Amino acid sequence: MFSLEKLVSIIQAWLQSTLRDPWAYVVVCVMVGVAAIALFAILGLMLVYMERKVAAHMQIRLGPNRVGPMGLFQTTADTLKLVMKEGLTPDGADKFLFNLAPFMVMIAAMLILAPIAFAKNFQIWDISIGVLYVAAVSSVAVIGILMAGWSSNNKYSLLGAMRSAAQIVSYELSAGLSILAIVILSGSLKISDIINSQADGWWIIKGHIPVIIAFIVFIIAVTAETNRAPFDLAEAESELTAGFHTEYSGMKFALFFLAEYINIFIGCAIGATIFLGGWMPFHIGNWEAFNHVMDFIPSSLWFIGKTVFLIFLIMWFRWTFPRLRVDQLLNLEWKYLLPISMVNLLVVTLMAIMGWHL
Amino acid sequence: MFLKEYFKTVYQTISSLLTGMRLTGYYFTHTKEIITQQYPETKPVLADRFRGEVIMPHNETNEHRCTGCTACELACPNGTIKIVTKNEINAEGKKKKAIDTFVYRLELCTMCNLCVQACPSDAIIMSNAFEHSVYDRRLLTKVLNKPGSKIMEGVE
Amino acid sequence: MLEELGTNDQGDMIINVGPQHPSTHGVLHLVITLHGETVKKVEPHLGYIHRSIEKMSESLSYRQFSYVTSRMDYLSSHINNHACALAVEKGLQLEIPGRAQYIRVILDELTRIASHQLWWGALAMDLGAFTPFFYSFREREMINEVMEETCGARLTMNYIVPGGVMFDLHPDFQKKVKIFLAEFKSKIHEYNELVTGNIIFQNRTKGVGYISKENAISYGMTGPSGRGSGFKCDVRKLHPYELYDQLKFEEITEEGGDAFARYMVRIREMEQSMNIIEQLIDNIPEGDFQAKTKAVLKLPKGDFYSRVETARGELGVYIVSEGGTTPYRIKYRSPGFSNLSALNDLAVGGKLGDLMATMGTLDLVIPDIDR
Amino acid sequence: MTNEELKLKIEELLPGFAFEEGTEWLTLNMEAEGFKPFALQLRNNESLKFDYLFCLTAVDWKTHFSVVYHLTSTDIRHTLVVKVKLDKNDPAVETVCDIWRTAEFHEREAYDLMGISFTGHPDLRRLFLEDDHVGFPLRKDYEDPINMIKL
Repeated sequence: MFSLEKLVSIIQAWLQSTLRDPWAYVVVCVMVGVAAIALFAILGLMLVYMERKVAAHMQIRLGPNRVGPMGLFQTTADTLKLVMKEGLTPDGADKFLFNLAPFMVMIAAMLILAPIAFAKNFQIWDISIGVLYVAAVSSVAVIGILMAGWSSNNKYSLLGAMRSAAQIVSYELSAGLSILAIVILSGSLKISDIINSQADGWWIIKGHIPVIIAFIVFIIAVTAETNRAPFDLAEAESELTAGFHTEYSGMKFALFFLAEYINIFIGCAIGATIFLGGWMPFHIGNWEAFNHVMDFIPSSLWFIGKTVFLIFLIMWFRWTFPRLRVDQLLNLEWKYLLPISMVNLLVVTLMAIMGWHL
Repeated sequence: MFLKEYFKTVYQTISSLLTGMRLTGYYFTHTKEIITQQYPETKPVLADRFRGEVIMPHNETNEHRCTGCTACELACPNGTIKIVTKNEINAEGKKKKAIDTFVYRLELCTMCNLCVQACPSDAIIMSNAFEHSVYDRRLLTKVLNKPGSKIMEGVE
Repeated sequence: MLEELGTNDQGDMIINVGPQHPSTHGVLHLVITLHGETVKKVEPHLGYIHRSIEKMSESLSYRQFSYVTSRMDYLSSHINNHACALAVEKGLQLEIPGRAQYIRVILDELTRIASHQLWWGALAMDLGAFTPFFYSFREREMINEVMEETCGARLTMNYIVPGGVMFDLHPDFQKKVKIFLAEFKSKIHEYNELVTGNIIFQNRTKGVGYISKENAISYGMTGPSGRGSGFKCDVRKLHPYELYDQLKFEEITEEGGDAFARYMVRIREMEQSMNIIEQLIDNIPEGDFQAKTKAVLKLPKGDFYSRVETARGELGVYIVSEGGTTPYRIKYRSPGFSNLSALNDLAVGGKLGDLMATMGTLDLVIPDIDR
Repeated sequence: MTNEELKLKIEELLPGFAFEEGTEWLTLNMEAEGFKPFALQLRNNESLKFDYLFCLTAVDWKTHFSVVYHLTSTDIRHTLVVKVKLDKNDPAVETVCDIWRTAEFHEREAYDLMGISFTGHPDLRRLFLEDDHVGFPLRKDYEDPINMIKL
């Protein structure tokens, strides 16, 4: 049966047999880099297409259906259009920061890719502090957004960037706390350990109500951190026209746009890994036959399926809810989500100590 | 008491959000509700009265009903219509006023139907055509009477 | 120097919202002073779509001038035409046939529903929810089709003319309107599920953009915006024209005075409009649809004022006649213009997001303000 | 209150005005002098209480200007039309925007298009046209050769 794990080991064995050791590593690094960038491009295109289709169907429309079969190449055509457009830099902008900002956002998004396990034993870097790394790097993106907003020399951009900073810094807390709940339960920060601890059932199932609460808080926080509606105050097109990327055009705008979708993917991938068992198939206690059937489905499909489900959930939010106001946004975090997740963390700790979670 | 209020708010919030999501979810899963019309492939069916542009119907023998009385020109609020008349000598040898050109400037027209209402001999009507876009605005200035056309017998 | 940087000496930001901005719904230009996110001052700059309709009308005959008013408040173009026709009929002392009166009132109310539907979608869009826009357009399309069939146009009708209406009703009219009523009644719960009941929407609108009844009267806020503050200003009740004195309907008022109250007034008004149409649709009398009028209309010397209730409030048409075939002076008292004048009072002290909710619930149509 | 009652009332309270005959609403003509105190009376008198100015129109009569105020009372439900006659060369009248706030915009509109100056208006600038525009378009003698309005 096909699996990414076998593919990796075949490539590795071939490389090690044909090249000497340092060169093999170099080739592996290059391959990983190319694969990551290719993944980004494809993910971006597919997610934009998916968003447009989901939005269209919720809005009783058809969505893109002219370019290619079922409009599949619509996003490719859009990208081509953006590439051909002129990249304008406004007069009075801080040119260096203005041009750097989209890459900052992009690089931050790329960095988080490292510890994500796409399939069984298919992971770029299984760092021992994986979850901590994710939490730390994901807040770097806000620097890019602040840069973009400030250097644009545009008041809408500045307002959008300030909103975004306040928002991401706040929601980082409850996202972190809800991840911490699982770290306590599984006893490890390492992504592979967290996944392996869910071999006998995903945390969302065996963690009872506290983990479900943590999951809900996490989804809300991820929606906020990725600047998605109903928390898209940084862009808020009816208030700030386009927020922090008002002045961007062409490929630089495309990078922001792409980074938004990559961030959604990464947020949802982390959510899927931590709460829904990552690539771990759906197992129920000691039903051997059932578990065996589930194992037959490739682990990469499990991971993709869970992630796409979470992405769909976030898209569903976006196309249903109105936007919050900026003070309500912060109220929600500091008055509701943070106290809830703190109390929840206490309960989870108690659960872990007493061993109730199995 | 405070806690009760707090949880009540949380419950109400979540339930109101789920109600909205149920509705959008319903439309997401029920694709038969989609109302998109694929425009150039399926043309919309317009009502008979839909006012798209002014036309002057001609019969098979290239005859129209316009006497050139300029009632429509006077009725038009925008100066859309310009009628140029000429004197024609009819079969009995009498001089008679007839139209030379009936100039209609679509780009000025607001489809208010006042000219059609004003016309005493029903020479002009509104047509259903709505695809008026052209690449050259000069094409929007039209002459409604066809070349070589005559006034219909018996129309005064 | 500070002006150039777009700030004032108190460190406030001065921002131009519009003339091209997603939530001004046209070319409204607001210069707002922001302290952080808090609005300190809103100053409208108008005139980007001023077409000088009043001056133009001075050179148009009494049959011609009303078509221009379709372009004022294009969402209630029917009612604008109606106001013009009423003013001219007042001058001519013309009795119009009963059938024409029924047709006019039914179409007025259909226009009101259509306008409120569009407003509902656009308001939700101002607040960041896109989907409601499409749902409201689905139902609005049915009204547009009815209009297209009977009036010959979808937006700028010019169907109501002095003396009656331009054509008779389309044979399918009653059937189509009944289908629409049934359909819309079965769909209106979606409006409440998706937006009215939504907690985010309620938080965004409750207590936002408050104006007291006294101020609303003083600012001349009419229509649903004024009635949201408890100002009983429905012209259909106070100065009934056509059939409105014979109809049973409720004048919707809310006491809240905030954006949510104005929202609720419009939502409930749609139901009242349906109620009015139901009372009329089966009883349209047979007969002429147009009174006999001369080819050239001449109003006697004097001034004539007609008031109607459009979807946005009270529209006044003031004709000063010198006895000729064209009006000497025409003044349109448009509802949007007076409603806009209160915007500064409504928005100050709120957040930037509140300004959008306030403007959305005032239901501003810019060509109506600029004329 | 009917027009007749209103007429008697006003004559009783504020005598010496010329009323127009045969109009839908009670109409009175007056000069610009003494308009402000009269307007204040209309607004504040307990038995008049005109609290809603629903229309403000400026008319160019070639020989003079007039400003027409349409007033109504939301309490007592009576309507009054006040026509104020202004000088041709220097059309000026006191502002009423402190009495009826809606007048602030309507007066700016009248100033912009008809050139009537409302003394005491807090912010009398052009509303629709640019600040450096010359002329007042709604006046009968206004001609703009570039943007022809007449057909």
